[in-house]
Amino acid sequence: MISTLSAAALLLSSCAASGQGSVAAPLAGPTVTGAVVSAPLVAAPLEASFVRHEVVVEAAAPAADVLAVRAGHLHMADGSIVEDGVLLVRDGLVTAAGADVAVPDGARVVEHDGHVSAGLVAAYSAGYLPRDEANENTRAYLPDGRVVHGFDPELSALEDALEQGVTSLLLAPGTSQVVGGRTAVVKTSGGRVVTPNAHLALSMGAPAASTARTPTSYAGIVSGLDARFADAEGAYAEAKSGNLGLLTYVSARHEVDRALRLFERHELKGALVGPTLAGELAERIRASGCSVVLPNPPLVLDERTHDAMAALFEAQVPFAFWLSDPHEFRASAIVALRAGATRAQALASITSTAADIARVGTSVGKLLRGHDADFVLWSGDPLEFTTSVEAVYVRGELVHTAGHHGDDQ
Amino acid sequence: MRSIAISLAPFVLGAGLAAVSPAAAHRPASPLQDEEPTEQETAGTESEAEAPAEVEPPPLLAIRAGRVIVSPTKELENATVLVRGDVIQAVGTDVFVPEGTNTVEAAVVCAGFIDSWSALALDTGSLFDRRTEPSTRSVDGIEAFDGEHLRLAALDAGVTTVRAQVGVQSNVHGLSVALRLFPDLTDERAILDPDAALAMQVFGDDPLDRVGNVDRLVDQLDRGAAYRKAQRTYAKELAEWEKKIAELEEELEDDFKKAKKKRDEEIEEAKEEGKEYREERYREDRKPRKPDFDRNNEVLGAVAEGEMPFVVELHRIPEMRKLLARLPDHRRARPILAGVSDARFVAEDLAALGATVIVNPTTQGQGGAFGSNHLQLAADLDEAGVEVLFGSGGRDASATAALPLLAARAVAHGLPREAALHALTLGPARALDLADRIGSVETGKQADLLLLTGDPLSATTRVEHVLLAGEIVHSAK
Amino acid sequence: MLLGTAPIAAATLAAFTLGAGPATDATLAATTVQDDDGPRTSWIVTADEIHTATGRVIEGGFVRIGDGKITAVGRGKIAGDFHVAAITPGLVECSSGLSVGQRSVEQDSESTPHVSVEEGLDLFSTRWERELRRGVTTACVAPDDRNVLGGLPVVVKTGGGEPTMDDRVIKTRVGVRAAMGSEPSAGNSPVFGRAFGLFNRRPTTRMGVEWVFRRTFYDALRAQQDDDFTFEGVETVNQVLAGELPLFIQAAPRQDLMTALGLKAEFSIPNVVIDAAAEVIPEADAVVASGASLIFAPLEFDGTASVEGAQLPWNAPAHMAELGVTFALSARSTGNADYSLAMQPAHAIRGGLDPVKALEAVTIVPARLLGVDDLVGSIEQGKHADLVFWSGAPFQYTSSVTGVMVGGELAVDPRHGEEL
Amino acid sequence: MLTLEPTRLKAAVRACALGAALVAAPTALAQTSDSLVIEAGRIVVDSQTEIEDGVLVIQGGRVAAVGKRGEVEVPWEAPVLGGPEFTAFPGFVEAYSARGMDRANERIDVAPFLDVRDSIDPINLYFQDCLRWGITTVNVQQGPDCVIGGRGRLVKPVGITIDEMTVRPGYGLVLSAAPKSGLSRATQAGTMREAFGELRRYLEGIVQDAKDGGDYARREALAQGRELEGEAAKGRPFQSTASWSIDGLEMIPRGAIDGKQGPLLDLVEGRVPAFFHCGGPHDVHLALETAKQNGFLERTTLVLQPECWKAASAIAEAGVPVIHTGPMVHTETDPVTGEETETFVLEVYRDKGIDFSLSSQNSSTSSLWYQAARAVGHGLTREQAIDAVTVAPARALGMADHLGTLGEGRLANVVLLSGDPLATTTMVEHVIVEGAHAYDRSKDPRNQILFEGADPLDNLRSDG
Repeated sequence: MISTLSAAALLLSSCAASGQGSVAAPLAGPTVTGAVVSAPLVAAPLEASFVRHEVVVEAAAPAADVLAVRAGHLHMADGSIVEDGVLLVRDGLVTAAGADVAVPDGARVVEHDGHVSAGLVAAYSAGYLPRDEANENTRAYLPDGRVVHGFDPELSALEDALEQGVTSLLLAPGTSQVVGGRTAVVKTSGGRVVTPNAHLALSMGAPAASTARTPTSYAGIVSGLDARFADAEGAYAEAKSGNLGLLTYVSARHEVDRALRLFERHELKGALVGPTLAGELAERIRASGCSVVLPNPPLVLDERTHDAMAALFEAQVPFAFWLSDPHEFRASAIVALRAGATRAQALASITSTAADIARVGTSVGKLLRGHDADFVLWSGDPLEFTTSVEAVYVRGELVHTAGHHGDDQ
Repeated sequence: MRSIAISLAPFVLGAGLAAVSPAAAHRPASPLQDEEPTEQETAGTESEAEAPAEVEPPPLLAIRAGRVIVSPTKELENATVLVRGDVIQAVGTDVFVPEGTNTVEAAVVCAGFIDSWSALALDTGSLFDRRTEPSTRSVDGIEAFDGEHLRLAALDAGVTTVRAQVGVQSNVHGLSVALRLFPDLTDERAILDPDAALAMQVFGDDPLDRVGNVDRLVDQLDRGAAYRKAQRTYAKELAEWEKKIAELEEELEDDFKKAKKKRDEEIEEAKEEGKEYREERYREDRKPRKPDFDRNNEVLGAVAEGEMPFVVELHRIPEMRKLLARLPDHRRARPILAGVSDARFVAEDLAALGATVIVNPTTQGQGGAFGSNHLQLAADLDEAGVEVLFGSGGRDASATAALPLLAARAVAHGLPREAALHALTLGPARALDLADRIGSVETGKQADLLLLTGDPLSATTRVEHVLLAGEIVHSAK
Repeated sequence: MLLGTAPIAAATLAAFTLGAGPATDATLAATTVQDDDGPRTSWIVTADEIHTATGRVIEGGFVRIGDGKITAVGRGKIAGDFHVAAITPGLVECSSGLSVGQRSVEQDSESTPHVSVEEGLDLFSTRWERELRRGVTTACVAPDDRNVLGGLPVVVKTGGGEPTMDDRVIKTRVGVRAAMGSEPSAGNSPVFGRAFGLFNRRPTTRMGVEWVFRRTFYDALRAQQDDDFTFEGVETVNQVLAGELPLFIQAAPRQDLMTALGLKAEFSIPNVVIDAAAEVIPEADAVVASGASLIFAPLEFDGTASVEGAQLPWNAPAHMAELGVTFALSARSTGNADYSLAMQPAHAIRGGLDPVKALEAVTIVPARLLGVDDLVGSIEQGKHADLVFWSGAPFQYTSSVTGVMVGGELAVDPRHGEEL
Repeated sequence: MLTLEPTRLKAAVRACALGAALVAAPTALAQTSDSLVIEAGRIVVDSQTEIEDGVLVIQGGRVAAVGKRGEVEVPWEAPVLGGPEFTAFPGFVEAYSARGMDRANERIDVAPFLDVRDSIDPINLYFQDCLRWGITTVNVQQGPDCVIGGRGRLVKPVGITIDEMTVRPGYGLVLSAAPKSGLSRATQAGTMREAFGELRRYLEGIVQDAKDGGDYARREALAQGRELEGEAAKGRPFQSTASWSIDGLEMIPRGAIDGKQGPLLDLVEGRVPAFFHCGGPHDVHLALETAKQNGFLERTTLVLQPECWKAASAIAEAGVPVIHTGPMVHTETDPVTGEETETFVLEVYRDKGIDFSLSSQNSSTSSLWYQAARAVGHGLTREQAIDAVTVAPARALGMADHLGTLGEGRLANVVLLSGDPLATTTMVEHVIVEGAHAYDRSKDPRNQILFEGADPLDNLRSDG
């Protein structure tokens, strides 16, 4: 009873939070919650999101609606691991998680002696939009473009990601536009849009200086952005104020340096996507308050890349990995572990930290009361190569079980 | 194999003969083995050269481990591995270790990993040479002065031996070298076998081309077999001829006086009759002609006779079916199939044939009907009873270092851990005729060992030390 | 940037130029402080010859460095940190040949005089170390010659401090970069050519290049008359017309040289520097008359400049020196050690140039052309401690660079001859 | 002007080609007097010996006497060249060159039957440059783009026919351990190995046939009842330090050996020096191993690219001389950090006690004296540097008694320099080749174009 109510409160606040983005957005007539904004985009979530409200509002529900997962090892939001933990789910949301959580009578129970963690979250993705939908090549600046319009819930790549335990991912415009538009966070199952309006996406990398259109030079990119942020309006103002996130593609170190200088000039901060050797500038990045989303590293790092990564962990810069080949996604976190990240840091880089960087940390990526009940049953420690996905749940529903195992009672 | 090892005695770092002689020992003798006695002496003296060393026995090294993975299927708790010189002298839980023996501790000890399909330590030009032929030797393409960082990365990951292969863009790649990753590759101990296998591939965009290529490939084996046959026949005929001529000469010697007398008489007669003397023509059987030497048929012959295995890279069903159909022509040949992206469809046939396959357990494989994820492939084939080896694909030198981790990922897809370890150690060692020297932690084998901080397949395990021939050649930073 | 000079500098200078007694050696040695954080930037270096590029050569002297600056230069035997055969100032590369890639130039128009290359820099590139190793401590970086008027070059230090704009860029708005010849037109095609992309743009020929140049300057003149008329970069062009900004024009072959000089006269541009100069001897009179300065293309053994195949005989610098033309030598970004900036003076000397002039042509003269002669280009008190150490008399084939100091940091240690 | 721009180089070249014919050749021919006296303020006899205010007497194309003026008897009728302002220096020796030929490379993998005689081009600009740079002897060999190449030739850069230029014909055989175009290290090694395997099987074959023939004849004689007089050996037994040998080769007259295998047989019997190209340290190992196994290590000289320094210990062990080509400083980029390290190659060779020569085959196609000067710049001693362009190459060519110094009895190849041999401003003023005055800088049109900015077109006009 109490739990559900507070859950509702939490939920509403989180909706409000994600709603703010869309208020400023010139698109989408009805300025309501993030969930509803997603409605015109995808049919299914529409009533789903309403159902969600009703359920919450009419308070007490029979314990039959409760799903309880008994986990041998339960990975908590704070990074700790609880032995023989219990995860309680109701109405698609986490209502409780921890060691001494009582399982209500009549609740559906899933026994899993392996590990259970939050569903994996990708703070950046490539290849999860239909082909040619990522780059609006004819325009260098498209601040109000919304990548969510390119989101195709039926895309088979989403299914592949789901099978590897990825439940939420960020869709971003391609890197060949200086300003690509708004990023969105979507679920890999059910075509649900978590937010259509997470960041304003910039690219200060080489592809943005293309000879196909202007600008063709770094100088051109910078002067263009300087002009837009100097007396900022619309999306630029939002990004400056922090209502809207800022996600910037940079690759080489000089591009990172260039971005940080731009940020300094205009008091901006956000996620830097793509800088493999960012670690060599770890201190400056930490000082700037930016986070980093790294490309999937190779399984074996050369000495230099290894040291750069280690420096990043050392400096406590928030980091995540991008999602291209879903098989490499969890492997990236393991590589980070091998490169010296703590177990908590490593797992967070594909769950909670990733969610924060994607600006949906209040609804996904953590097994925390009021968060979406997206979680994965692992055959073993998710930070082992020998471990595999056994089952994936999204909003409390079993959406995938592995072929040769699969043990959902 | 001897004939090859000798007629193609390697130049590179002059290591060939020393390395090949032990390998030759357990291989069927070839009809040509006596061709160059001089060379055999050289091979002999090489081994004698080691003899004086035994006068003063080489130093002992004892490795005490919480766990010794003797072989993929056999493990010992709290055991000791005793190494004398370059050889494992004893392994067990109650090994006697003499006072003052050098001792190292390790959580886990296991045999060095083998990448049975690698591009490591080769010169790029040779790796992608399109003009290679059966007799082209990867040992000639070894690059000892460059790419050291990649070799160290491989040691760091526990890979101690690779089957390196040049010419990966030609139909017939040439001869593989079994190479131990000594940090200094000019060290002659590095070359375990300069003629470990013959490697080929079946490629082409059009399935018909590929099937045709399988035919061409097997035809080559036919040619090799025919070449060997011709040589045997020649040897036989020559012996007979020489015997016959020897007898002939004897009787000619005996009859000489008679013949001389006859000749003189005939000359007289001719004089009297005023005719000129015509001496009678002499006839004898022609000496059998020696078949022409062909360096490529030398190799193909050895393969057809099963003196060395041959590796065929192929990926699609039609060519696999075709190969399976034609292999029975060469019962003695020992095929190893590499790549085999779609092998799930023919898994049973492969199992029936007792074939060995090399799988490159990546997520970026050769594509094909089953997509590009080969992590699953290993598990499926193993389940069907096919012997699976792991290889890094033979194109990218940096891939070798990732192989052990990929093996672990294959386990995540259902491959039993024993099978995974087998595919990295004993499996390739046996398939490449190296099992007498490497592949497991057993008495008498070379001490190519890994000292690990934990389970070999765990992500957080570090390779603390790598031993090659009993020497610590690499240690984790 | 490193600031200020040790207060005692003046005093010590006075003291030691008067020839130091052994008594004061101690005090001097004592005052070489080592700042703990970061690399050491305070030294005393002694040498048999110090070529200061201020017209004097000190035989048997010392250079004292404090906090990355030169605090004293003098004659006399004193206890130093190390001794070398000869010292020259750090070399200054003033040709724009150091290409930083096509993304250094904004190609939305073939005339972008106002765009600075600053944001196009990659200070992390290993190329700077390479230049440093060969004695170049200061270099001009300009946009690639894809445009007729490419924009504003900057002056960077090749080492010292961190690879950041603050530490490495010592001057922006150095001048305006222009190019004659075939480079700006290369790859362009008529409008009906390539459908997509920027390359269906003018110019496609030498005459097109000249046309774009003249149009830009005429527009600038028109803007001066007509207040309603203006265009991007007009201020920059006006600064050039007013002589506040030098105009660097690349013009190697004879006809490009004449085109450039013609334009200088037509618009009476006060301050013009001919870059990659080569075929100047046949047009010597015109060069002298124009009052333009020159940056020679690298002297190469076959007498052919690497720029547009122009002929460049080794006596050209000597010839220009006789005629009193101001010139600098350059190596551009040649990878060939035989043509590096440290070797160019030797080639010019072989061509008959006076060694003193040769030294100045790779130090103080280019520093002046770039407007940074107050910071670098000679060994004088207060300037950056950018020094090149030589195994023998500098600019002889039989000697070479054994060490390099930039901003007081030993980039290449002459004591081991290896990088630190 | 516009239309002319692309052709300006050709123009210059044409002009000079003419210049060559006009300058170099005639003086060479004109020089008929049998003796010549050279006076110089300084005579550098070799890197150790110098004579102040010396004279050098040349007779019959060789140095008859050298010494201080007054201490040497000077033939009264001999013409005198030089003066106190000059420094006399031994003619520079180019230990190896693949230039001066119409096409330096042959496509056939193994072609020992070739001879550079057929491709040397006497009016090639390279020989002109040689004179301009004071190079008086050139070892012209086939280019490196082969497995086993043809015969080379020692020439002087003087004369308009090859015979005129020849110092020593059919000299040396080129092999390459560096992969030729289209081959890789692996296939190169295979082809190399097969070439010697083939030689060996060829020899075994003809010997076997001879034996069989002999046996047959004997049996025939027995059958016919006549005495057979034993045939005397017509040839020479196989004499080689190769790891393999051929019995009964004496049965074969050397003339009967075919044109492809003949030169190779000479090679393995050590009758012809081998110049072995190496592109990198690995090639060095292949080269040394090949030479060792086939018995011509003693006659082998390695022609090395910079990176070969990494195999210095192997070279030192084998004790073979080397000729360095390419830049003297080898730059290596770390594949991981991208950092560059530089190595002064010659220093490594010196410290390992390897006998090395310099060659002008260099990134900057510059002269030998320049190479020597730079070598000093990088840390060689003056003596070491001078030796590397005079006596060392002479040794490498087995011509130490004829070349490399101005000692008495040596070929009279003399360079008159305007100053110290290694000084930046020194020019080659006169060159005397085998006693003939072959070059005079004041009469060199190309020099004026390259270094004094004369207009090549004027030159063309003046030349006709």
